[in-house]
Parts: sequence; C-alpha cells; structure tokens
Amino acid sequence: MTFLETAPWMIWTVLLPLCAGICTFLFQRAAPWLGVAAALGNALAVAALAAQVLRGGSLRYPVGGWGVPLGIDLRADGLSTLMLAMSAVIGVAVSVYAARYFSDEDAEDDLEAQRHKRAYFWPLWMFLLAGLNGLFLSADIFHLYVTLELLGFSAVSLAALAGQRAALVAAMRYLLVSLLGSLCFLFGVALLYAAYATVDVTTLAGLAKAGPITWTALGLMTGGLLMKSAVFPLHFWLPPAHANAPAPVSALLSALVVKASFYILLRLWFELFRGVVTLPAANFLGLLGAAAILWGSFQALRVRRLKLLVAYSTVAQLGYLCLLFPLAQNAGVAFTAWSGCIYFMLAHACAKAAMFLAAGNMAHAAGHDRIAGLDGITQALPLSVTAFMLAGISLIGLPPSGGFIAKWMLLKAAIASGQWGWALLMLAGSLLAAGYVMRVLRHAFTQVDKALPLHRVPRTMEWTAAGLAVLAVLLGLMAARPLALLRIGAPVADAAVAAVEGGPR
Amino acid sequence: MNLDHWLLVFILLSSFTTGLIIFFLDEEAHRLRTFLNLLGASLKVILVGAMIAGVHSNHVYESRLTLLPGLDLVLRADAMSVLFVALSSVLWLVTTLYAVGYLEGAPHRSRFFGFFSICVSATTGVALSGNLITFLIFYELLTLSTYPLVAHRGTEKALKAGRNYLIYTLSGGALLLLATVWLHTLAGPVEFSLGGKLGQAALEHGTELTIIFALLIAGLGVKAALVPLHGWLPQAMVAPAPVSALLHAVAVVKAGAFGIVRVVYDLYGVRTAQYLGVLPPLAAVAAFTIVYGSARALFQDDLKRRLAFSTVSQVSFIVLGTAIFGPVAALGGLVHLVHQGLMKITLFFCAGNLAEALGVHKVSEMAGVGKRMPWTMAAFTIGALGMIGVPPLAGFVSKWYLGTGAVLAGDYWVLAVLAVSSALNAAYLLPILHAAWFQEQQGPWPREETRGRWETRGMLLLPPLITAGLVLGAGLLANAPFSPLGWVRLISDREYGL
Amino acid sequence: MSAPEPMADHARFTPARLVTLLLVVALAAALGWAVWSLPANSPGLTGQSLEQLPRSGVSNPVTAAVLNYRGYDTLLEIAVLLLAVLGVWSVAKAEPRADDAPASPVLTAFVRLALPVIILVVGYLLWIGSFAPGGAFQAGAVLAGGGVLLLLSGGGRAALAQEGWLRIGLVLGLAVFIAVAVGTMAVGGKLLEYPPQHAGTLILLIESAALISIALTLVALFVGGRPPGRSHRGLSEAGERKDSDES
Amino acid sequence: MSLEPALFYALAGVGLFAIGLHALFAYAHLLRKILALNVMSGGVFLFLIAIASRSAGPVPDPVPHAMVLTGIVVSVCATGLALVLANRVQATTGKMQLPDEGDGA
Repeated sequence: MTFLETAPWMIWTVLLPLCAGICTFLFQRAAPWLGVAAALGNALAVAALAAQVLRGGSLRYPVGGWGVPLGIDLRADGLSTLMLAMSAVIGVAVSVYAARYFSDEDAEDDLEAQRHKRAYFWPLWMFLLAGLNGLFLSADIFHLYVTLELLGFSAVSLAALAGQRAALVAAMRYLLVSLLGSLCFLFGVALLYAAYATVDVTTLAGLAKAGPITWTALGLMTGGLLMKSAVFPLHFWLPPAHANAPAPVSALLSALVVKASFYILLRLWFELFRGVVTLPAANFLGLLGAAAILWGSFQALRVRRLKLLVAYSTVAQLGYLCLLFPLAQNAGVAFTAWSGCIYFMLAHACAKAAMFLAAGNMAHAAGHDRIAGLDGITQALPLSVTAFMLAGISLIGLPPSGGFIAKWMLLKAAIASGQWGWALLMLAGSLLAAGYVMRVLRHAFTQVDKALPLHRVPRTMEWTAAGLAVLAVLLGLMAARPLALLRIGAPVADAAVAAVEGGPR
Repeated sequence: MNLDHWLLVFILLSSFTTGLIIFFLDEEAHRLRTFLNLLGASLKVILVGAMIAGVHSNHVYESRLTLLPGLDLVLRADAMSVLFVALSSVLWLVTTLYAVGYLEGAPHRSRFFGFFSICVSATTGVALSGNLITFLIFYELLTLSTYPLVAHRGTEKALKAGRNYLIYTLSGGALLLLATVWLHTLAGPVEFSLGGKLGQAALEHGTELTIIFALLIAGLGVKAALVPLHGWLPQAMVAPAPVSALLHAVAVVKAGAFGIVRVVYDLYGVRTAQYLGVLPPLAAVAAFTIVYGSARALFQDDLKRRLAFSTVSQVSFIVLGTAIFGPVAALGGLVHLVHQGLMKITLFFCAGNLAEALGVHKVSEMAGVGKRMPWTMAAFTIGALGMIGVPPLAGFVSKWYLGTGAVLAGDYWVLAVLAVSSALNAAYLLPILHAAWFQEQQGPWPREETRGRWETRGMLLLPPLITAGLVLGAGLLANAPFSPLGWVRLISDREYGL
Repeated sequence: MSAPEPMADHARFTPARLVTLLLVVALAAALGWAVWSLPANSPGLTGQSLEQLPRSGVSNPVTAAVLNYRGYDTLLEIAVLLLAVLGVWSVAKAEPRADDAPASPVLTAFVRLALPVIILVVGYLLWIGSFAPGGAFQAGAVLAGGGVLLLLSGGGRAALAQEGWLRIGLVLGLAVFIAVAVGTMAVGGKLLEYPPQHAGTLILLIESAALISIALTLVALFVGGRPPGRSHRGLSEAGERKDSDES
Repeated sequence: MSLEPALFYALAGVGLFAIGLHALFAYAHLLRKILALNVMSGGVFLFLIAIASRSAGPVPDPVPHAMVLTGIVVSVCATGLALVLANRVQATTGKMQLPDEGDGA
C-alpha cells in the first residue's frame, strides 16, 4: 500500500507510453496488445496519481533532483490530474476500438494499406500519449515547448495516416500551422527567459510584471496556442485534418490534442501572466469564442459529410472554452466559470470521441460518410446511433449530461456577473448544436424500403463508442468528485463559497 | 436510504428499466415485450397506490442526490405530485394496452415501446421533482423521449412534425434553463414547497422575479400549448394514436400545465405571485388560448386535428384556474388536470379506432359511424359531452368550480370566457355526434378492416370504454374521498393553508 | 525533391498581402520594443550552472545543461527524433534512387578516404563533449554526414535494408536513456538524478547510444521514406507512380 | 540597453523571425514555406544565443545554449517530416503547394 502511496506515478504516465512506443515500433505483430495494455497501465498510473493528489494535495517533482531554476519541475495539481484522467479514459476506449478497427478482418481497402496503418498507428499513438501526459505535467515553459512538438509531430503523422489526397493535404497544412504555432510559443519562452532568467511557471508567475516584454510574450504565445487549438479564425486547418483521418485518430485529435494547447493557454492566462492580462484582451478572446460557436455551428449545419460535421462541431465547442476568459475576469464568479470550462473539456472529450467513433462505425458500415446516405445505416447500427445521440445530448448541453453541468456553471457565472451577452450566446449555441445533431439523428427514423449492402461492424467498435457516450452523460451525475479534485491547487481563487452557492454579485 | 427513498426511485425505475430492457429485445419478441410493458405499468400503479395512502396522511416522501454543491436532484412526493403521478400512471396502463393492440404488426416496435416507457418515466420524474432543476432535467428528458414517438412513422410529414416539435420544445427548454439559472443566482437553490419560498426574494428583486416568471411561463407554455406557442401540437397529430394520447392527455401537454401550476403554487407561492401581479396577465393569456383554440377547432375537418385544437383550449382551463386567486378556482383548475386527461384520451382512443377499423380520418366521413361502431362512439359521446361540460360528467365539475371560483375572486369576465368556450365546444363536438348517430352512412368506409368478433380489436375497444367509465365516475362520485375532486380539495386546502 | 515547376511565385500584390505585411511589421515592432527593453546584461542561470557543474559529471556547462540539468528535455527530444522517422516512414516509401547511374569514381574514392577520418572526428567530438563544445548531437551530425556520403557513393544500401537492425539502432538512444532514467530511480534517486560519482559515465553512455540513433535518424530522414524491405507498401500506389513519372 | 552586440544580434533574430513569417504567408510553394519556417527558427535561435551572451561571467549562460541545441534538433526533424509530406502532397496533387480547396464538404 505504502508503495502505492509514495511511488512517483506521474513519471510513469510519461515513461510507460514512451516504452510502449518503442516496443510497438519494434514488435509490430504484438503492437495492438501492447498498445491496449499500455493504455490500461497508463490509466492505472493516473488513478494512483489522482489518489495521491486527493490525499496529499498538489505534487511537485524536481526531475534530476536539481529543482528550479536550474532543473525541470513536474507538477500535478487538480487540473493536471483531471487532464491526465481525461486522456487516460479516452485513451483506453480508443485503444480498444483501434485494436479492432485496424485489424485485418476489418480492412476497408486492401490488406496492405490496413497493415501499414496498423504498423504505424500504435507507435505514433503511444508517443502522442506520452506527449500529452508530459505536457499536462510540465511546470516548465521550455519543456512545454518540447512536449508540444512531440504532440504535434505524432498528431500530424496520425492525421496523414489514411494516406489519401485529402488527408495528406490536410496533414501538410496542419504541420505548417503547428510548427508556426510552436515557434511563436518558443519565442515567447525566450523572451520570458531573457527577462526573468527562469522558465518555471510558478516562479515566473511571481516575477512577471506588465510591460512590453510580457505583453509581447503573452501575445506571441497566445497567438501560437490559439492556432494550435484551432480557435476561430485560426481553425481552418482542423476540419479537413480531423475529418479525413481514420476514426480512432479523429477521436484522439478532436478529444485530446486540441485540448492540450488550450490547457497551456489556461496555465498562461490564469497562472503565469495573471498580473499581465487585461480585461479587453480577455473580452477579445471571448469574442473569438463567440464567433467560433456561431461559425462552427453554421458550417456543421451546412456540410454534407458526417465526419466533417463532427469536426466543425469541435470548432464550435472550442468556442465555449474561450468564453472562460471574459467570464473569469469577474473575481466573484471566476471559480464557477473555471470549473465550468474544465468540466466542459472533460464532457466534450468523452462526447466528441464517442461521436467520432460512432461516425466511424457508420462510415465503416456504409463505405461512405455522406449524411444524405445514412438512412439505412442508422437502423443497421442502433447502438452506434444511440452513442451518437447520447454524445449529442452532452454536446447540446441537455440534462443530465456532463455538458449540461458544464453549461450550467458557465451560465451561472455569466448571469451572476451580469454578462448577459455570453449567457444568451451559450443558449443560442445549444440550439444550433441541437440543429446539427438532429441533422444526423433524423435518419434513424426515415423509412427505408430496401436494405442497403453494409459491412458488418464489430461489436467492440460499437460498444466502445456507446461506452464513451454513456460516460459523457454520466459525467452529469458524478460531477462532485472531479470538481473536488479541481479545487486542489486551482490557480483561480474560489472567491468565497458564495460564488458556487449563488447569490448576486 | 430508507424505504420512502426507495419507493420514489422504484416508481421511476418501474418504467425506465422496462424501457431500457425493451430497447434490447429483438423485434419479434412480442409476448415478452407486452408482458414487460404491462408488468412495468401495473407495478407503477401499485407503487403509486401505496404512496397515495402515505401522502394523504401528511407523510412526505423525499430522496435527493447532490449534483454540484448547492445543486441537488430532489424527488419528493406531495399531494400535488401524487395527483399527476396517479393520473399518468393509470392512463399509461390503459394507453399501453391500447398501443399493444394498435401497433400489432407495425415495424420498429421495440424502439417505439422503449421510448414510450422512457417518456412515461420522464413524466413521472416531472411529477415527482422536488425543485426547479430536477423538474428541468425530466422536462428535457421528456422532450427527447417524445421526439422519436412523434417521428415514429418516418414519413416526411412525421419527420417535419418531429423537427418542429423539437424546435418549439428545445427553445422553450432554453428559456426555462435561463430562468432556472437566473433564479438560482438570485435566490439560491429554491425547492418546491407549499406556499412557495420566494416571498422574501420578491421583496428584494421584484422586477427580476417578474421577468423570470415570464420566462418560466414561456418555457412551460410551449408544452402547455399556450397560444402563440401551440404551433407544434396540431402538427404532432400525424403520430400514431397512442402517441397522441400520450401527448395530449398523459405526458407532454400535462407536464407543461403541471409545471405552470407548480411554479405558481409551490415555487413562487400563489400569494407572492399575486403580490408581483403576474397572475392577471397569465389569466388573460389562458383565456385567450381557450377561446382561440376552440374557435380554430371549429374549422378542422380532420378529426384528430380538431381534437388537437380542442386540447389547446382545454388545457388552458388548468392555467386559468391557477391564475385566478382563490381556493375554489384553484380547485377547478387542478381537477381539470385530471378530467381533461380522462376525456381527451377517450376521444383520441376513439379517433384511433375509427382510423384503424374504418380508415375514417375526417369528420365529414363519419356519417352513420355510430351504427357500425356503437361502443366506440358511445365512449366518444361520453368524452365529448364531458368536454362540453354537460352534467354530471367530469367536465362539468371542473367548469363549475372554475366559474364559482371566478365569481368569488370577482373576475366576472371569466364567466363569459367559460360560456363562449362551452358554446364553441358544443359547436365543434355536437355535429360529430349528430353525424355519427343520426345520419345514414354514405358509401363504403374509406378502408374497412375485416370485421372480427367485435366492432374492432378487443385491445382497442377496452381502453376507451375504461376511460369513458372513469369520466362518468369522476363526475358522479366527485364527492367521494379519493375522487380527483376530493384529492384536489386536499391540495388546495394545503396550498391556501385552510 | 522532384519539383520541376518554378519556385518563383512572386505573387501579384493583393490587399491580403498588404494586411499580412502590416501585421508582420507590427509584430516585428512589438518584438523589437520588447527586446529593446530587456535588461542590458543579466547572468541568467550562469551562476547556478557553474556552481553545480562539479556535481554534474561533466565540465562543459552546456553539456551539463543538456544532459543533466535539463536532461528530461533531451529525453523527450530523442523521442522526437525517433518520432520524426516514424512520421516519415508512415507517410512515404523510400523512392528507388537513380542507382543505375553508378556514382563517379572520384566520389567513391573520396568517401573511402573520408570515412575513417569522419569516424575519428565523431569519436573525438563525442568524447570532448564532456569538457568543451561538442557531444552526441554534433558527433551524430557528422556521422550522419558520413552516412549520406556513403549512400551517395552507392554503398550502405545493404545496411539500410537490414530493417530489423535499423529499427533497433533508431530506438537505441531513447531506450538507453529511459533505462538510465529508470535506473536512477531504482537506486533511490529522482528521475535522471545521476549519482555524482557516476554521472560522467552515465552521460557518456547515454551520449554514445544517442549518437547512433541521431546519426541513423538523420540518414533515414535523408532517405526520406521507409525502407522498401518487408515493410508495408500500399499507400495510394497511384500517387507513388505519379512520383516516378515526374522524376 | 545601449546598442551593443547582444542587442544587435537579438534584433537581428527578431528580423529573421519577421522575414520568415512574412515569407510563410506570402508564398504558396511548400518548399518556400518550409524554408521560411527554418528562417524563423533560425531567428529564435539567434535571439537565444544573443541573450545568453549577456552574462558578465567567464562563460555565456549555458541554459539558452541547451535550449538552442534542443530547438535545432526539433527543427531538423520538423524539416525532414515536412519535406517528405510535401513530396507526397506533390505526388498526389501534382503541385508543390496546398490546393486552396474548401473543406471538401
């Protein structure tokens, strides 16, 4: 037991995927099993870490024993732990799904291509996981840059995995954007180091003062990260990249990868640059979010391809996250907004992954993903449709889903601080979301005279999608524990319980 | 975790689990599915029965689950919720019987009955909600579980009706959510309770609470089909007859009306509402809806469409009764919650039978139908006369108390409304009866089913007869202790603290 | 790189161009302002790093920073190297180079002379890294240069065909690095907390392993595609055929 | 700080960064874009070296040097990957640039 309590679990969440990456690269035949095992192991490590954090509060781990400023510190507070948990859960589900999806029996096109995808999916995904976990744990902005690159390269390669024209073009665009983004971030890091001679987030938070250096650094880093997390109008690369990848990859990219860079954004705005950010800047990000919600939703209502619809919904949903910046500027409701935003990430991760997997099943069964042609399929795959529906419920924010709880908190923050514009926007966004979800679901009820010729969809693939969707809904009923975790070491002060309990401010 | 706690949960689960299981049944497992349906339904009735006794002796059942700090999911059974639960569970049992018969041989029955059960669970949840947020949750669940039923037939028309249903109800839900959050920020977590808990807040934030009230009513008015939010209801009649019964009598419309009642009595408290001066406008809207609905019904040739508009008008009697200050009017409104349900479901069952057995959908095709289907039309007649308010039927009781209540409250104009609406009711229902009984059949029926032992399938014939009987009973035995009226008296006494 | 079409696309001057130009200028101005307001001279972390140098196991502060103070960065950086190869192999298959034209005798002769020297230099760079500028990356780069020369002179293809060994070589650096990292934890230290007395050895061990992987990675990047061996062809063949057409 | 070598090189770094950025936007040809990114990273590295040289001590600040070393490796990998991808794009689209098609809806 004591071992469980003392072992440095956070290290293993990085080392384990790295080792798995090596092994899956060397032993291709065993790759699927290795991958699933690694995902499970990672989940266990994260669970142990979460237990540690819940018991003993935030953890700091000086790698190499040097400690700041010379060395690199890892840090696991409530937020990091939640993010790790998110990646772990999604990771397990997607791994199980992928083990089947890339198997020879379910080769959509020729066997060679299927083998090729399988051979490279696993190591790439393992490195992606390592990058994610490393990123969530890093308290060192230069190390954040390294993890960003690790993440970016694996993400791009995965996006290109399908190999057809659209995927390659999308991946190329993605790579350029991602590199530009990280370069901007790196310059910001350099500026900060030049000014304060440290790259440790916590130390910098204490030192950073408003001024040309911090403003420029903030601007550069924010710009780069907005690009990477596809916030309107820098979202252009996302829909093709996510829509043309294999289903498990789309799920990973949409559910986790974009969140990673947004997570750094949160760390910067609410921790490192706490004293530097200004209300106008925050409102500007809010406006971007608003535009994202509207634009993404309208595109989702327009496009003809299912996976593209889901991808655009990601663009829209990322908009909600940006509403945090203006909402949290009011100290009274800051923590409510903060919790809402983080919970939104979790709910969206589950829902979006489920949705992409379900969409993948439909595309797999039909051999295409034109929404217009879905009539027969949805009735052939009731479970996947259910998954899609449940995920949709959470995306729309209907009770009792996780999305609802998140929206509830965001709305509460908006109304309690009298920021009505954002509140109304969120409601409008929900209705639009309902619109594009129904675009798909209506096909579950259309009459089909002739049964279409369909590929068989393996049980595993249907159940993993359904499982994630159910989780997305259940998140609404078990919010207490995650939010308790979130309080630990939260950079946003829980300005009096009043903010949570309600009461005008 | 005592028994009370579990009782409520069981009442919810009795239909919810049935629904979930049914989803996974394969299409051909008719017997098992029917068995499960009836099992769940009767189980619910029994459990509710057990609860009624307790509530009557002032016992309050409650169970809660914390979603967020300061945000609880609360199930509570007080007199008011029992009224609605009892209604919906009894009618669900009957409707299930009817639906089993009605959908014989139709496709996608597992899906249908699955959502059917979920829908009723949602209604039960609405009835048992102990605070606004819980209410909201089940209210939205109701919306979601009803869409598949409305769109069930899968024709373009059905899908369009379903889409509009969603557009209306989800927008309503959005308003409701907005109001709920706002109220939450102003007054913290407010629970439903006799006389309401907002008296203090009303003094501090009068204007806000008035706006919130408007939002709430707008959100609930969509389902309660208050004009001008009623648009979805007439379209939704493309759904199969059992669904119409569900929409109009058991679940959806009722949930809206019940919500309004809850908001006025147990959230704001009728006195606070009076103090805020929000009741007269509400009464006005209700009155207008009553007249408008009846007037529109007059010009519908399609039978179900005519009935749909009559629902629009009839449901507003409930709202009207609530909006008039005073225990007697409240009596009229609340009791109509039950009576309208009984009468309207009878009418829809009969309409369904006509369509099934004879393919008769239009009033103009009904000449002489009484001779062909005497039992069905007898039930229809009872329902129709009840609607018009002919003593000693249920409808009369409601209108009587509404009228006297209005007089006591000094709102004489209500009498006019009642008179006009009754006249209109007569105008759009009596011709049907006349055609059915006193006219000769012209030509063959549009699509006659081969005649069986009875005028139509037994499972279709029994339900309307039962409900018609209830209509009769509710009127004749109005003064019996456990009659709807008796129970409602209990409620209004408690609400007005008499 | 078979890119026949002209690179010169000095696109016509559009308003969009003007806007981007202005944005870039604005950014440059902001950066300039920021740079201008930087403190004139700041020791940065020079002090601490020199202070800790004795415990770091090397006497070259940069190497100390790379492999000891910030060794964790370098660990992931090695992973990035491996990842790059993975990425390249996942998208493209090595194009059969124009081997038919035998490399010029001059080149082959030069390579024959150069390689031993290169090996020597590599060894020196690797070793000197502990005391002066140099180290695995520099050495790796040079070694890769040798490898490239070898390929150009038509040799070494056979070696690349040994895909199994190639893969092992590629992961070697990362594997050893992780092994050492775990080892340091096993002996009760923190991750990558070398016992001072062994620090030098461990670092050299890591560097030697990394050297091989780095060199192989760079060569693999130069080849620009997965070895045609038993590995899986089958990315849209059409595309690849087009390739050969155009080249 | 007065215009001394460190500042000069730092500004030069900024200049490179800006030039690269502009080229990245201005030119469609993928090779140019990739080169542009390299120029940008060159700018950042130059800046890091410059700030490292501000330390009064006997040796320049080693930490930025370490960062540069890491950065270089990363950008080499990036370039390699980017070139191969560009190659494949050309192979499939026939042009060495990104077709500005929509999302393929």
